[in-house]
Amino acid sequence: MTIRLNGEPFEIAGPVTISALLAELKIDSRIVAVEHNVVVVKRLQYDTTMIGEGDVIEIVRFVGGG
Amino acid sequence: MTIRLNGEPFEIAGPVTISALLAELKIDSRIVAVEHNVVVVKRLQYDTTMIGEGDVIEIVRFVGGG
Amino acid sequence: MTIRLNGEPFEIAGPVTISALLAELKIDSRIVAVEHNVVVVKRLQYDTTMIGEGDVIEIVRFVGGG
Amino acid sequence: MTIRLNGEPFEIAGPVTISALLAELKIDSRIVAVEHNVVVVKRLQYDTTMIGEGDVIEIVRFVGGG
Amino acid sequence: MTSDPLVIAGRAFNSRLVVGTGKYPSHAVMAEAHRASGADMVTVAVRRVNLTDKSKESLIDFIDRERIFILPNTAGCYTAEDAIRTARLGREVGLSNWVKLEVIGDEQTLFPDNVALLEATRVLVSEGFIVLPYTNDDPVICRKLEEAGAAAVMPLGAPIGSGLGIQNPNNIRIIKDQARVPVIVDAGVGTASDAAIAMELGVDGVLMNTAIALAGDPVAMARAMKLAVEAGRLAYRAGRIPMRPYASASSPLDGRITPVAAAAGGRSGV
Amino acid sequence: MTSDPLVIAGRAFNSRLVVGTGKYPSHAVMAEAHRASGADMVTVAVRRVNLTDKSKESLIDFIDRERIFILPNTAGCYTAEDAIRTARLGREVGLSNWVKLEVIGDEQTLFPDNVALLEATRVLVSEGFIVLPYTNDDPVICRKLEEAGAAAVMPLGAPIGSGLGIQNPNNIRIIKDQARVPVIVDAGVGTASDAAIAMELGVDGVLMNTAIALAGDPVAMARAMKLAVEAGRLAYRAGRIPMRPYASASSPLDGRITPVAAAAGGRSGV
Amino acid sequence: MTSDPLVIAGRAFNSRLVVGTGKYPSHAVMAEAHRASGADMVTVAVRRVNLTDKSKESLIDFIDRERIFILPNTAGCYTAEDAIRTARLGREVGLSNWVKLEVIGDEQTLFPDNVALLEATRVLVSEGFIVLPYTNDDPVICRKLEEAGAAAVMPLGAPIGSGLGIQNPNNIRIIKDQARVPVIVDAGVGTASDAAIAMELGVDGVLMNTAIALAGDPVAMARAMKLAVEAGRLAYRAGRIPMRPYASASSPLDGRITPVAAAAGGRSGV
Amino acid sequence: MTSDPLVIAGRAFNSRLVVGTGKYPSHAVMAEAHRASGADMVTVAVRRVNLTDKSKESLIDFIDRERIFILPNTAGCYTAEDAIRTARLGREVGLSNWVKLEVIGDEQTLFPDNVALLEATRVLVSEGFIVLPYTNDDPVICRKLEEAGAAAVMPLGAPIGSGLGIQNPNNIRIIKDQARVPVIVDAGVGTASDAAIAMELGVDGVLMNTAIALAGDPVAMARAMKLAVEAGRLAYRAGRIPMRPYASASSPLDGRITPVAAAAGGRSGV
Repeated sequence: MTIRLNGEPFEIAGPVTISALLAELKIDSRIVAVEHNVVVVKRLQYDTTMIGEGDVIEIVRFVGGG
Repeated sequence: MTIRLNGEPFEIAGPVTISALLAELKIDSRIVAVEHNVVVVKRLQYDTTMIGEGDVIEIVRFVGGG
Repeated sequence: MTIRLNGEPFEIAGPVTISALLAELKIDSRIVAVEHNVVVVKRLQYDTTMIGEGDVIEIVRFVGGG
Repeated sequence: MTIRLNGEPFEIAGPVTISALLAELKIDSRIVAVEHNVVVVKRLQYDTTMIGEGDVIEIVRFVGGG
Repeated sequence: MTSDPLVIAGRAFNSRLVVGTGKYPSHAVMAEAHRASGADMVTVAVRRVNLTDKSKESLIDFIDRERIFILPNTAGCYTAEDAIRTARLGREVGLSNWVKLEVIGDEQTLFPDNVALLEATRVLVSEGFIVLPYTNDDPVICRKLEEAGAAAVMPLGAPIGSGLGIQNPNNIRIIKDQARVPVIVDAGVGTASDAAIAMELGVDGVLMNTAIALAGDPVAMARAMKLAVEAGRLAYRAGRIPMRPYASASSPLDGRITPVAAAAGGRSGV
Repeated sequence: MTSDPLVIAGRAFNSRLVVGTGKYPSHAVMAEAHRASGADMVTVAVRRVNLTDKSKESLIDFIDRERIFILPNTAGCYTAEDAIRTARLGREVGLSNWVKLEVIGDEQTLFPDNVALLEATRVLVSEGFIVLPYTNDDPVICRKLEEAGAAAVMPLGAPIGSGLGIQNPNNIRIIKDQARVPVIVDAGVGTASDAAIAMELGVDGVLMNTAIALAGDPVAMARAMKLAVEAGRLAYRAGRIPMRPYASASSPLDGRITPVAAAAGGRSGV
Repeated sequence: MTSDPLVIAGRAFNSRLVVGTGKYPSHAVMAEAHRASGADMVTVAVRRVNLTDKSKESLIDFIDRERIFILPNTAGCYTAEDAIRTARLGREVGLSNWVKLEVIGDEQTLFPDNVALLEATRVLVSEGFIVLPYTNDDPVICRKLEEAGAAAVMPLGAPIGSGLGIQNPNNIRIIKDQARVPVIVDAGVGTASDAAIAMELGVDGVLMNTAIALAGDPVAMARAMKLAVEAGRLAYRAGRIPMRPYASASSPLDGRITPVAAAAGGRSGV
Repeated sequence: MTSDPLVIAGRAFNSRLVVGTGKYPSHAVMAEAHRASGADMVTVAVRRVNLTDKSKESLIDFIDRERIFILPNTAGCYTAEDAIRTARLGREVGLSNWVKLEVIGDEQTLFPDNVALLEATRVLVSEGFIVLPYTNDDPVICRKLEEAGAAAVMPLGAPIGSGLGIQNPNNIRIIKDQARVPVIVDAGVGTASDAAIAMELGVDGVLMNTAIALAGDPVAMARAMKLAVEAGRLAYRAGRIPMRPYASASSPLDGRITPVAAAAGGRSGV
């Protein structure tokens, strides 16, 4: 299926959980946060939150800022 | 009857029109404006606007300001 | 003879008066001043002040300044 | 005899040396300097410098300043 | 009419100086100061008729209405609603739909409540008012006011009556750079040079009351302000010289007489 | 003649603005700028006649000598002796015994050599000159120059041609407080407000060249400076309002309409 | 812990200097600058993970989390909604409910949109966030933010990264006088004296990024800022001397030796 | 010894802050303030012994001579001759040939008489003194003093005890640019930021008395001045960021989350 990941189209066999997506992307979940369709997802819900066709996902981290 | 005129209680035989009130007060209507219960009254309506018991009237003019 | 005129060597048949020098140079004496060996010369003395070999002459006028 | 000491007339049996004057005044010579008739006196010369009638003596020390 | 008028909402004013009518020693002095200032727009406040003493001479009689346009203000209002009511009353008195809109947010500074000011601007614009809002030197709120339909924006230079002069010239310049409506510095001017500085920033006009009304000689200060506003405007248009930390000679370096030290024989004239 | 003339050595000038004659785009522009400035005294430099090209039009022909008094300077002199020689030459050219005395002590800043300046002032005063020395903003040297017979003292506001404006207003004010001869701020002005600020300090006049001559539009800037000097002078004499950190209302607090929040029934007009 | 900590929302910080993590030459230099600054709170931004290059070293590894509290910001957000979303994401990353709230209203100045900022503050406070809003130097909006539940107010001294220093000290002082929550000057500092000036106005802290990160030597400047903030704080608490236009001698007038002019016989020692 | 000492006439000082010994509430407070200031050079005045009351405790007993170098001044002298006499007396008391040379030219401002100062400098240098002259912010007189053999030049920032801060930073910077001996700003500092500003101009040190001695808490202010001088020095050496009128973002523009307005479906998280 196709989702929108960090502003870009992204192909992934799905539906999948957020945990699975992070694993697929090899991202350490402890240093990021995830937004699913404009709603922040608590870490505890990564295993249970299903991502479906056309969903909008943002994965963010801390970077240098002022 | 008693109305509230410029913030003070005011006794007048009424009901009366705004024109009558201004006449009673000897105020030249051309240099003032009148508010009746928090609504400004157009000059043309002075003769037809009735003031009743407990109404709130403000009569204002221009003074020095910055 | 050779004199020093406005900082440059200058050849002139001499000795001559300041008046003669100004005439030779076609300079209107009314808009300039003359210094002869570091001493200012009054206009009245132009006819009587003789310039000799090696003398130092400065001829100045007004220019734009602040 | 009378001398002028720090701006005031001062009576002392004299002539005397600067050392004697300081002793008379009970002043610790190590923390002051002495001027004799507008000339500073080196410490080594305190024993040999004679003060005479009408001489002008200044005795100074360090005080708070900026 | 001057060749460089101040144009607001299609109306042209000869003078870029707008003055007030408050705090003068007398109405007569005010009238003379108005003449000296050259202003053709003055602000007035809207207040209750004094019912116990109506004998008091009327301010209006001392304003040359032939020459001077009257701009009612909403001074003293602390809510959008009261400012709107006051603006409507002012329109009825003056029969003009212009208003200097003030919604005060703080008694000590008399700084505006920009949230309420924006709301009041929207309402009054929708009712056909020509709104000139008094605000602070914030480019963002000035743009919002412009988008809300303000006919001009009037950022403050310093607190009303403080006489501190333009506290943040950089912000005023930025506001002018961004604005598509006239920018009038309102409040804070203390003396003539303050008015010149404001105009040199490129703004379209200056509004003041206390600096003139409470000056030792209000009439002389009014004339000083007239000249200062014109001077600042002219200087802005003329284009000033750049600043440099060191000097640049005004008189030519060439053609100086030979210094004595170097002069032949070094003869001295001293 | 104005009711508030600048009087130096018994001679009265209508304008408190003194301008230069250097660095203009052309003699014609200079003449127009002089008219716009209203100045009735201008400075000139003394330089060698160009022997190779005497065709060059004469500066003097572009100065309205009917109206304008010519003040020769000693710009470019680095010793008392050369300044004295130049002053004497200037007197012979101009047939006037006035001189703007400059003895420069540093090429980068063109700041005065006050020791040599003092010496030159004494000599020239003894020769009957009316000496107007250009100095820095030092009250002590200004007093020494006054005691040496200077007809006025001319402290700088900032380096010549720098356009930085009055760098040390406190010193300029102190100089004016102490002086018994006219004080003219000479050099440093960059734009109109600088001239107004100088005059608001109480000084008697301002002298400038670069700020006008090198402005984008010298004629417009000349007029701006005329107005700014008049504005600053008027404001100084009128007496400005005091500065305060907080606000002071311009419109009366009494007589405001009852706020809606408090109004009977709280009916809303919005 | 210092005897004079900065306390926000019940949390005490040793340092009144808050620094950023952006624009440093390298993470290593940043870490060293953080040490030199003495800061125990630093700001970070929230941005997308780079999916194409995840090799990039992590910022967090270069922040001493033992000693330093991390304050996520909402930089780059132009609406209340995006700022709220970014704050929520930052909370998930950092597992802290503090946020430096920015809602930008203009790209050129990066000045805040105070209307949206107020809205976002209300929402985030209701969600249990400790909100530190970046705003401008407007006492009225600062009070509204405080009333909306902000844990501190952070007025700007000048545009972010401008290095202009405190443009309106009077407003900053007024904001501090009125506030019942800590006041932190955020943005505008260019060099050490700017930080000292801010603290001398009485504010509780200073937040900066560019002045350190882009200095020629960020580590040295970080230490300079640490000292300047401490100096300004100490000076504010110590109580400065009043300003006076004239001098006041530091050395006693009494006890000076008799001047030679007056000395008996006037014998000279020179 | 610090890696960045202040070196005058071959002698190295750890601190770039020089403080005075006058006007303190007590000798004990002075001693504590000296410690807090970190200064290793202090100025003292030379005055007559009190013959009627010799009991008075001695200033010297409260100066840590192990750590602190004593610099006698010639404060209060109005002629070269009296300054020279006082310098010679100071040398005999202190057995050091250093002197802070003051020749005052005006009682109100305590500004120097630079003509007499130059003369006194020449005489004392010829007698082997290390002369540190107090002068005004005039690059020309500073160069003359340097040429006369001064070991450092000490221009004033503002009148002694005025607390006005550096009145003419441009002149101070120029003096430093031109000097080949150390430049110490002497007098005028009012609070910590003034000292930082002076050091940021690049000068080698700052000398002050009143700002510390008459502060509400002299010891706290002494420490503030120590930190401010270090901060200003570090900032000067680190290299500050340039000033710009507009903003420059501290957080990256890339990688921001998609704004809701643009987000797919525009679902709202608010």
